[in-house]
Amino acid sequence: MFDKLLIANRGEIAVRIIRACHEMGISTVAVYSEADRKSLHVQMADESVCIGPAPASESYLHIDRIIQAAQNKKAQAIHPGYGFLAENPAFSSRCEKEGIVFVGPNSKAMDLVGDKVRARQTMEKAGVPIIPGMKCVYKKTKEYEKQAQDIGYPVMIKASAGGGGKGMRIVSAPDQLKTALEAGMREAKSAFGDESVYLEKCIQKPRHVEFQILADNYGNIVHLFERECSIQRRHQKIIEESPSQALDDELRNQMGEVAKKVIQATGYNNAGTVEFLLDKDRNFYFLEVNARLQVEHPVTELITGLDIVQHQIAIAAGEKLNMEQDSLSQNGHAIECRIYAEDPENNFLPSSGRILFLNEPSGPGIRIDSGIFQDCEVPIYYDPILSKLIVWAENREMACERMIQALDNTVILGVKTCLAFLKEVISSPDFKRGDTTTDFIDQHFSDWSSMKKDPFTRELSLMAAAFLSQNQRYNDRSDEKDKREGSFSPWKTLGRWRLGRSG
Amino acid sequence: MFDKLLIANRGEIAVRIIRACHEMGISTVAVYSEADRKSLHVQMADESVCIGPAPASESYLHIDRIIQAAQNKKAQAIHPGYGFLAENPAFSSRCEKEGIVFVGPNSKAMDLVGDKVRARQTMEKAGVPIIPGMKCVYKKTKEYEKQAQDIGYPVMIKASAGGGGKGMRIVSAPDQLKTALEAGMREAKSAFGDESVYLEKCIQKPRHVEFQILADNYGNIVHLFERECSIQRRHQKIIEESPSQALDDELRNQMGEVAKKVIQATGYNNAGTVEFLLDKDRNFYFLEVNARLQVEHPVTELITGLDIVQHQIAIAAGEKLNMEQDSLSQNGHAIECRIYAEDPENNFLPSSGRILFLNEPSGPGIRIDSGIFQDCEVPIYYDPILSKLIVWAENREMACERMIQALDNTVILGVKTCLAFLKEVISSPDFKRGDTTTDFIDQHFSDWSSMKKDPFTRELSLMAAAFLSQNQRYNDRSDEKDKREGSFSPWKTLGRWRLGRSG
Amino acid sequence: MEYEFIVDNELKKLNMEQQGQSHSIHMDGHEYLADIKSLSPHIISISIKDRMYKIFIVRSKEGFHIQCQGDSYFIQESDQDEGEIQSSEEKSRKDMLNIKPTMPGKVIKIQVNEKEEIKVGQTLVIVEAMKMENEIKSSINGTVKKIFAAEGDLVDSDKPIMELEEKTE
Amino acid sequence: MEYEFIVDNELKKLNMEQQGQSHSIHMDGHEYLADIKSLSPHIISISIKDRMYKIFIVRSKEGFHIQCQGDSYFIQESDQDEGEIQSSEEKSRKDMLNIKPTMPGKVIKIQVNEKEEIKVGQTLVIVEAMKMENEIKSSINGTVKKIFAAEGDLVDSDKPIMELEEKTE
Repeated sequence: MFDKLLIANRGEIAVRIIRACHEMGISTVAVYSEADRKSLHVQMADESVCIGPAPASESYLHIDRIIQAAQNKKAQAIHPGYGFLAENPAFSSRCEKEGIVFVGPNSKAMDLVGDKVRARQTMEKAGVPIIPGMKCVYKKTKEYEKQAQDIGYPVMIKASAGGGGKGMRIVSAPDQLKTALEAGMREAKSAFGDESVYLEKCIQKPRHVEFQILADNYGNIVHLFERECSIQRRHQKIIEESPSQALDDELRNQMGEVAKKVIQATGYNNAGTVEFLLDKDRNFYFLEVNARLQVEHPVTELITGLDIVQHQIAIAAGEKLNMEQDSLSQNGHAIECRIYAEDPENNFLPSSGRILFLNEPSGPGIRIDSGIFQDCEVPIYYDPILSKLIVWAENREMACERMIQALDNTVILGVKTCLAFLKEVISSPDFKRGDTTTDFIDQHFSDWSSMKKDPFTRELSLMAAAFLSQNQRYNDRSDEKDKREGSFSPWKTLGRWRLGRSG
Repeated sequence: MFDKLLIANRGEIAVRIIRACHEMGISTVAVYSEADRKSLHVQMADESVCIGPAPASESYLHIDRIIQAAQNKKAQAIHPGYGFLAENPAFSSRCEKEGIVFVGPNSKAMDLVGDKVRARQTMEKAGVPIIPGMKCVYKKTKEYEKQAQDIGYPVMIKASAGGGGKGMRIVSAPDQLKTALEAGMREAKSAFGDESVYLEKCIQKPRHVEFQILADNYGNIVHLFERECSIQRRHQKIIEESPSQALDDELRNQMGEVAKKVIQATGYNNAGTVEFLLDKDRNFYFLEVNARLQVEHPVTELITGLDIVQHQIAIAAGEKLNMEQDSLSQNGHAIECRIYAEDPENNFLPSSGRILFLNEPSGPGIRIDSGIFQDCEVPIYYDPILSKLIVWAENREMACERMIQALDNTVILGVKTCLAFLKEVISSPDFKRGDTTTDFIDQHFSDWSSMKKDPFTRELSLMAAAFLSQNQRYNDRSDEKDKREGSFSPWKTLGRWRLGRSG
Repeated sequence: MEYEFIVDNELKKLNMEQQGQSHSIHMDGHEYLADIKSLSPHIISISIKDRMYKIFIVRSKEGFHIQCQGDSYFIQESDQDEGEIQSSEEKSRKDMLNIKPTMPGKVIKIQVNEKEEIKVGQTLVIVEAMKMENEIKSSINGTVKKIFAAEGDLVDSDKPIMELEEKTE
Repeated sequence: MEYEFIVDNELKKLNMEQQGQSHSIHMDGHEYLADIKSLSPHIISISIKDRMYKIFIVRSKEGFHIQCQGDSYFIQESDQDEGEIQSSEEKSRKDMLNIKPTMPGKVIKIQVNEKEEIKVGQTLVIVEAMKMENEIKSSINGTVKKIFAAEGDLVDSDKPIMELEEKTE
């Protein structure tokens, strides 16, 4: 096993990986940009190295500086998290060249699955069902226009190099194609450093169902069942769950076996996710392989009891998978809500600023993977995910109720968040019924506005504001200090007396 | 199912029960003493009723006032939590008389198992192995002296009416018996309102192994496997885990079946715990039935995936058990640490005061059942349990590592806690090896002192104090306000603009 | 005592008087008798008829940031920002002419020039923040009066990027 | 700048000087170059040679309450409590004669009377707090000089319940 590992990421996922390392007895090196000196991941790691200015291109995407930090600190391995360099084959092959273990797939497999277009070709050959669409990338708008015509509108623009909704656009008519292509390419460039995009047929009202995979370096592959991630806004998942309401054991086994075939056909190792679209007639299509740890991995951890990050590290260290497909089972139901700093009333535009007050829920079946703390700054430079709230319960109905309570007990003041929105989605009859397709938000919540707030909570808030105006004692620091001093201080009487002994 | 339930308790367990009710759609009524107006459970319940002054005898132990609160609020059921009136047959039979459902065993069974002496008689008849000792209660010290002589020193004094270490004393020689009896009787009186005590043979170096039971109102009984609770100080558990390192499947099944026999023999229903002492030769002795939800129930919840509180309420509402013994299994490993406001360097004397700063850990496999929040007061009147930290992991080794990390990330300033002590116990080679007997603390940690602190953390603390002395800006409220104002405020620009729409 | 607050663009008046241990509150024709306590610097507990409500609150110079039972509010004292109480229409009109980003970010592309004629729905500028692009479109027919930012500039959320002039027909 | 603190009954001297973005610290013959930042009013981050340490700290009138990597400290400024720096022996001597409860609680039983002779190990008083009884025993041979509390009284942790007088032989 490694002695020391560098985490080439920030935020909640860096914190998650550092926790796993500490539990495994592995020393951790965090890297950070100048905007992140005070961030949580920097504080939690054993060592932290500043790798450059705030813009990601000069820090978290800067391969040379990250490699250098690893070498200076003698880290034997690098975990890339998700986003940034996680699916960048240049980075993983650079690690290989420098003799640093990359916690993820080998660069050849990453290269293959990362090129969404080549991956589609490979899948077609292996007999895996794929969505009709382009099988190579072009340079000219004209060629895209012709392809779109052949595929038939509406078409989907997708970044060849990555996922996460970045660069993704639905185009329903020819006259929107050019602008959408340009925007998609710019976003792809900014997110992945590669502007290539391709077109696919738009499947109507699909569910997004994906299978988590673990594959060791010796050809052993297991799937850890599915996650359904149909609830998306701006083509980005916000709510994920397992099991999916759309799968029965037969379909689950069938898709799971196809997912393993995908991994085998691409020579993929370590943790990965095979994404499918499932249409209403239970046909499923290969979408892509996410060659990384995913944001929603905790959902699978809760229903299988496996620590995916620890298994990733063990696999990277050359250990064999210590489980068989038949020994794995899904227990209960898990749901994840991503808590973003964003404004659901304003098309989910990101928000930034200082967290003025934070309360995180706790109790049975509640897990928080958080990247924030009270008084921390949420910088404008990076993905606005603050934390993830994941609940587990015996069944889906109980999990929904638990999530609603947990969201109610999550308080974040100072930046806008999607908390109230998430609560309404989970509480909606359609969600509770399990009628979840990728157009769910557009269909049911396109006009959502928190202005439908309870008039009574507004009155209570006004009372609280009046009370605080009247009664400044808590805002007056000296008075607060007095209150504290008045209370009993255990240190005043530092243990001279012992119970039942001679004093 | 009930529409409304009253919780006759306070602190973390009241919070736990309120959460369960909210998830089940049941409205909650909290009761509180004048010392608890600002306590967490009062804030979380749908309604809260003040039932009297701070001393428990005038509030949480005051049957009339609690019954009246339930009647005024039209609560159909009362959950007593643990401690206070939880095992008071007068209370449960009063509930029965008033037509309020008591969430716990029927008063007849409670009466029987609550009288430790009669319970011992019943068990002996049913063929359940019991510890040699008194089979009835006496009035005079003389009679106890004679009994002690017959049993043979060392003997254990135990409260006839309750558990939790209250009233318990080990007496190793005749001349200590009288004082110990008096103290034990006073403590028993104060804790349970009944001063009766009895004597048992002291089993040397036993493990404390208990079985969680669920029994519905129709004679269906399952056990939810064991918890080992050998790590105790002052005869009170502080660390609990499941599975026990001392049990194999054969012994587990055997003890589980005996536990179910105990429940059957006493006509017990609802959730309960059958406690055993297990000696080093794998002999086990019935100790007592805890006729209530226990502090350590989360350990069992984590390894079985069952929500014991919700099942308690369902059983009380007349539902049938929806599980069979064969369908239950133990998954992974769970450990609980009780976080008390107490001073481990000073014989675990309770501490009280204001929580000046609080940080609770989070992340994979971590559960917090908490009764506190930052700036709350810990009153001197009640049991000093602040919260419970429970971890789950794939196996015991991983669970220990996770607990150590979680303890490190738990910060409580303002009252003394046993955090550092718990960490040293979990980290000790003996604990890791699973060599856990009820004399563990006395044997390995009787001289524990946190003065063995790392000199470097002391230097860091001094630097922080110097920095704060130098740099008062955070203590100067006006300056802090300035900082906040300087940051971007999302409310300044309350949504007029919408992305991709006409502004 | 009388209080005037602005919340959700509305002016709200409230009267609160200490009455023994409790507060008597009048607001919008409603009357409440409430027991109000600070649980901590940022948590206030309001008890009305045995029901307890927890209000999370932080006061900054701009106003009160509040969350109550999942609902978020931003409340300003009305005397603090007299000029702010303008009709919603007036405000929205001003916003239509002064193009600001909804959040701090970087100007990626300016799609128009000064003096250029523009139509409703035309994209004016693309701003990127947190890896997302946001197109700001015109909601009027008219001309671009003045552009204050250049491509590549970091812009703040409350400073206009450009000013428009409406065509009067 | 020079600082003097009392921690764990020891006097500690520390010199801290700003040096660019960092602080240079001398203490006990050790020298550190540290980057010190406030993460929040109660969290301080100290970075020394790429290692970051998080110190949780609350300042009250009595001193600093601190937790650092699981270790708890209470630190007092030495000038604040000049009288407090007395030798451990002297302090412990005073404590032996002034019987205080270790925590606030209720006096359950007073086992001695004023003027009564007492021996080492003899139980003087039983105090209950949080449902636990604590016997306070004498650590001297002598007499009870004065009793300040009665059975049933609520007593504070820093006020003596009784005063003893040592027998001088």
